Amino acid sequence: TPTPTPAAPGQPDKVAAGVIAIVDVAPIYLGKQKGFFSGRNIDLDLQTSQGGAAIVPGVVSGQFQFGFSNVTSLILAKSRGLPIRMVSNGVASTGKDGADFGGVLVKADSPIRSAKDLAGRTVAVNTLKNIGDTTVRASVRKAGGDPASVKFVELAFPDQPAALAAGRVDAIWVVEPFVTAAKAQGARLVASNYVDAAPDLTVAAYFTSQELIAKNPDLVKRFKEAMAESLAYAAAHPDEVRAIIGTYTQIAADVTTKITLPAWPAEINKASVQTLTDLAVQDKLLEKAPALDELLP
Amino acid sequence: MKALKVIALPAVLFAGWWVLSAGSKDFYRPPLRTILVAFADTWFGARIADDVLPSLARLGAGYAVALVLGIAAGVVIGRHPAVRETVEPVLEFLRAVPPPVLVPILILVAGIGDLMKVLVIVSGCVWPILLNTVEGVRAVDGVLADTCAVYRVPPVRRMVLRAASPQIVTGARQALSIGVILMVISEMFAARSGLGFTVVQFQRGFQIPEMWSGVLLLGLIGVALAALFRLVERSVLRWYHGQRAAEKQH
Amino acid sequence: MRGLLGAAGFVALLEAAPRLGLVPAAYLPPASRIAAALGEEVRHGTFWVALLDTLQTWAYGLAVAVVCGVAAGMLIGSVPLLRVLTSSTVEFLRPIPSVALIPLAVLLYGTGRTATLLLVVYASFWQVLVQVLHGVADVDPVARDTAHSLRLSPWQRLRTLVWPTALPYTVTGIRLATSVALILTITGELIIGTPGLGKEIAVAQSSGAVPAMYALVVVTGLLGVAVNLATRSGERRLLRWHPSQRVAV
Amino acid sequence: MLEVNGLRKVYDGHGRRVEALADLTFKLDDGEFVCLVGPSGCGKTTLLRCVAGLLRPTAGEVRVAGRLVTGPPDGLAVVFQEYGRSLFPWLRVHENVGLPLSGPRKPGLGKEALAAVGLAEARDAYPWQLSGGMQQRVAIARAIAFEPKVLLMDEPFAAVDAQTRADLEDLIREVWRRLGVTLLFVTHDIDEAVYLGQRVIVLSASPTTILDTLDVDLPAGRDQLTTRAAPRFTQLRGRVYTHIQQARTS
Amino acid sequence: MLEVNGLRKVYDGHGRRVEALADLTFKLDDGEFVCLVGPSGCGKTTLLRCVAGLLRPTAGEVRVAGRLVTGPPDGLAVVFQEYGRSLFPWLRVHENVGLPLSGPRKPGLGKEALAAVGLAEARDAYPWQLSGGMQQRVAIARAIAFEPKVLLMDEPFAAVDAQTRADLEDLIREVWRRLGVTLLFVTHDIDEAVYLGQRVIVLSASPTTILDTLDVDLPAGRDQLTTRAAPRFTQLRGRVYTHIQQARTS
Ligand SMILES: Nc1ncnc2c1ncn2[C@@H]1O[C@H](COP(=O)(O)OP(=O)(O)OP(=O)(O)O)[C@@H](O)[C@H]1O
Ligand SMILES: Nc1ncnc2c1ncn2[C@@H]1O[C@H](COP(=O)(O)OP(=O)(O)OP(=O)(O)O)[C@@H](O)[C@H]1O
Ligand SMILES: [Mg+2]
Ligand SMILES: [Mg+2]
Repeated sequence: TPTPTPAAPGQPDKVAAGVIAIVDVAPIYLGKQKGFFSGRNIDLDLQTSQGGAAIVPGVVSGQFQFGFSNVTSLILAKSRGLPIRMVSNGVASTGKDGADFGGVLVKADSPIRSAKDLAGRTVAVNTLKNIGDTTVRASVRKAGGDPASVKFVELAFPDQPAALAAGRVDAIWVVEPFVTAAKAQGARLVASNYVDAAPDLTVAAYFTSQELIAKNPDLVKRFKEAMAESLAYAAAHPDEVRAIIGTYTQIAADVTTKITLPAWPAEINKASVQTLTDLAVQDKLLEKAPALDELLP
Repeated sequence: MKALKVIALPAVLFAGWWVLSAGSKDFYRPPLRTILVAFADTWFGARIADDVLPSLARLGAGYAVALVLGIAAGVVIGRHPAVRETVEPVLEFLRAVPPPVLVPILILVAGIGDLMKVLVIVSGCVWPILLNTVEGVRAVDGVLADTCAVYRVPPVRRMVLRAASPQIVTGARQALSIGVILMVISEMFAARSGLGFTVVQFQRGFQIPEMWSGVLLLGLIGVALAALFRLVERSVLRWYHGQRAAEKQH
Repeated sequence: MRGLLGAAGFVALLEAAPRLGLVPAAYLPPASRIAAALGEEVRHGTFWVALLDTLQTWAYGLAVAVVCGVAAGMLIGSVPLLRVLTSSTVEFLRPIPSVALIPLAVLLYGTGRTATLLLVVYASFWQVLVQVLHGVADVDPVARDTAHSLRLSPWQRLRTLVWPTALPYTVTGIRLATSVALILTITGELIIGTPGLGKEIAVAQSSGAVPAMYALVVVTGLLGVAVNLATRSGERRLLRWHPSQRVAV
Repeated sequence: MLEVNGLRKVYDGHGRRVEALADLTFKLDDGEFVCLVGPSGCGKTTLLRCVAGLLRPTAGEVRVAGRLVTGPPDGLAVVFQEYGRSLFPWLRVHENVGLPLSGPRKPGLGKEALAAVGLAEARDAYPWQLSGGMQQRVAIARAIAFEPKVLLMDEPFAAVDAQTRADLEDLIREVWRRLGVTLLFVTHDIDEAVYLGQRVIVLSASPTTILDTLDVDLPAGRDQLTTRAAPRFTQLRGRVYTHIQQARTS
Repeated sequence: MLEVNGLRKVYDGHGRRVEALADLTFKLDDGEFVCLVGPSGCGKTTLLRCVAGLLRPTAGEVRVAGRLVTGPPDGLAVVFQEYGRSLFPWLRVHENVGLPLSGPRKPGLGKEALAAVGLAEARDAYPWQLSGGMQQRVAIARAIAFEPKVLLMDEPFAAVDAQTRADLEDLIREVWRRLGVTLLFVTHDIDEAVYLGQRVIVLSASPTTILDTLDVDLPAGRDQLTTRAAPRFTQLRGRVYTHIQQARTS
């Protein structure tokens, strides 16, 4: 296939991708290390930042060619008319209740026994009106509780175990490595919200701008293939994943061996994206669902 | 005439913004028109009572505490070189710590409620007041200090505070806008409502015109607070402006 | 000397509070553990690279803010008409938080140094400007009349009268801007992901590496202390004549 | 050289209205030396500030060398009554004196002037390291070094001892004759006024008018001993004294 | 009442070392009125500041009412040479005068003192709205209203006209006799020193010692006309004059 802006021979495409320095993006680091990108003539530069505030405008303005973001954020962005599109799966739930990479935890002596008991309680999530609160509500709903009565408060993941221990909140929703950290402090898991929301939920995805898709479809295609290979490799080699996490995060070695790794299927679970969209509409994050076929790859 | 001059530049800037942004298709830089529409939709309603007023109340509380703390500590530090030498490194250390990393510690100590947010505001507002008070106190005229000593006039209450007041006012004015900024920052943590929270929420939810309307509101609040401040300043520094103006009657 | 005493007291407090259980040691480790983590950090090259990055961003940002702030302050402060014209605009722009400008900064400059610089300059410029404006207004009326009657040129007046009067205010403004610039450098790195200590803090934070995170925070604090030492000695030389420096012996 | 026509100045502000100058008209010829006496608070400083273009009159006008005064005229120097505050505390003594000077003669002029007022050794001190009288002499040295065409002096010898005062009086007369300066000299000392000037203007108490103008017909070559002992001197000072008495009772 | 023993003061700093006072020893009895004269810059103000406990001597000691002076002693008032800077610019005239007062007599004392210096009408003005001489009189009024046991005055009449000066001289003598104040009075006017004091101390040029102490054996009841005309007065002032001449040449 002809590319509008072909790379000069021996001169790979310089590609910048905005990611967050967390467990979820291990495959792309691994893929880069394994040469899955350079083999496709992509010179990948991974730039970490704290979240969507920097990554999304970065991708829209062309500073990044690709970005990593959770699905709900992408749905929100799309519904507001941002010219973006998913290109590859990012990370997915393990689908195993009680053994997922994220979950809702309470103090050991808490009267809360199940998601149903969260009704009327305060739960900390890392960002309000996003994937955390919608999926936790889904857990409550599924357990037969009143999802509307859960009070959410915004607290960064790293601060949540401390807040739980001090009794500032009744429950916390965290992902690894904080699930392991909180458990080490004696916290107890009461719900696996990603599992409750949808089977094999796709949590996050890699995305790009529509402009790049139009201008350089070949690059997008190569990136997609490299990602697929990376995801598959990561899924098959958990030990290498645990090793590479230590290179771009500061998670202690003894913690990396203990954490529950997420699932990295090659394909986006379209049904689960639909579910997240429905949840977002139901919880009034947006008035009208965006056309998903414009968002999905 | 003066009022005209005061609004002249903002008017020009707004007009320029309006014209230049009119046809904008840029997602992050919408036309001013869109922003103003969003402004009306967003802020004329329940949000004022739910988000704006509680934020302003926290700002007021934090600012007041910072004022009292900054002036009190500033007078002590400014008057006693020994105290200054002792505490200065620690203060400079704390001053350089960014609020986003300070917040987790504050949460440990003060929880996640209003108290924490007020403390965040205090932690930022106090520095310009403190530094300016210290310097103002150190610069007090020697003859005035001697006069107080001789006539047994309580120096702090009757002299130091007044003599340093031009500089203290400078610090208080700096602190005012820093307070607004920290009001926003404090609501980025452990928040459920508030003006800053809403603005950040809009940003995360990609409601960009709404976000800009929030920024606009923050600016307007800044202007309103500055006007209020000037009223207070005018009475506190009556003598100072009088002295400086009286002899400038060209 | 006394400063060391104060610092020692502060360290002792940081050591004792977690050990006595006043704060949970897991989330605010005692000073000794932070020190150990710092010892670990400084052995890695990445730390020094990050430190250098931070120092550069900070120095650039501060330099631009100070130069622009002083120049604009002197100009606006000396021309009453300009002062009236700009007053409301300044008050409008000042309280706009840099965090709200992050998307704009990234949009314009990506996640490189320039984006963070924009935030740094924006935040610290006002600190200098406001101090200089108040300093310029503090000129003694008799001294001003003297300068007038001696028919000093506007430039001479600025240099020999307005500037020295505003200098104590300006120095305070620079001290304020110094820490604000550092804070915004770190915050920018933290949120945008510009290379530097702030980015390392963010990584440590999201990895749950609490002692390492505080070790990096301590480094930023120490930067603040170091800069203050520098400004203080500069001030002693610049403000030799000022009442605060006249020790009658 | 210097014309004052129907000058009137009313201060009004901060709850106080004072008619400092009611209506003053007088003239100084080129190179004339006129002394101004009048009760405390009658408006001498106000008059000088109007002449120097530092204060806008309420009515009337001042002309220097034919030109209407709206700002400080060229070649006019002032020695302020508040000598202490008219020196720049951040400049050393010789820098204060050299401030208005330029050109190759600058160092020489400054040095000479300082030596003339007896402060050669203090050139490197800061003003606030000097005694009151020394500060006042620095201000005088600065005015002399400037080599003005018109010199206004507001009680320039108030802070120096009798002997220094006598020396400075002679210095000023010497400078006046050498440079042909037009000199308006405010003093409280009637003897000094008569000894120094070619004419003495006596002002009334506030609201101020001119009570009397007195030609001092003493010989041009004056010296402290013989001039002050001359019968005509005693006569003249008696006349000024009587007028001032009237000024106070009227 | 007031003892000065072997007082020595050396200023050293900012590249300038001045031995202001070499070695001074003298004594004032309770209720005595002593005038101090000496050339400009000889250390009169320095001496007064040491006596008032505002400046630490390099050597020697000062005792007031038998007590070693380390800080400003009780019941001691000072009229500073820098009168302008010793007034609080944020207080109105009557507030400045009333500042050190307390108790039920406060308003009465302040009012009387202001009337005595001829400033009854200016009570509501700010100091910077007054002329130099008026400011100086406010400072005098404040000292008088304080009813001190020991009063130190540093050229307190330097900024007022001859007639006002005469009135104030008589006022001070009247206050001195009425209250039995111990008075140390610095002046440049030799006539004034002889007219006012019971004793005149003549200081040498820097490094300063006492050149002469002169008993003024004029009758206690003095008035401007007869006293100044008395032959003994002329004799005394002649003697002081000669001494000062010596002081300058030595
Ligand atoms: N800045 C001012 N604001 C208001 N009133 C003033 C101001 N300056 C002077 N006055 C008033 O104007 C009158 C004249 O003051 P001015 O200083 O000219 O007197 P003067 O003749 O110089 O007195 P002196 O001999 O005491 O210095 C006084 O009543 C004074 O209170
Ligand atoms: N703060 C100071 N720092 C350094 N030197 C000083 C200081 N104050 C006074 N001096 C020096 O001490 C000497 C005596 O000064 P002082 O003010 O006591 O003189 P004075 O007798 O009051 O003179 P005058 O009659 O002119 O007021 C002078 O040489 C002066 O330069
Ligand atoms: Mg005057
Ligand atoms: Mg003196």
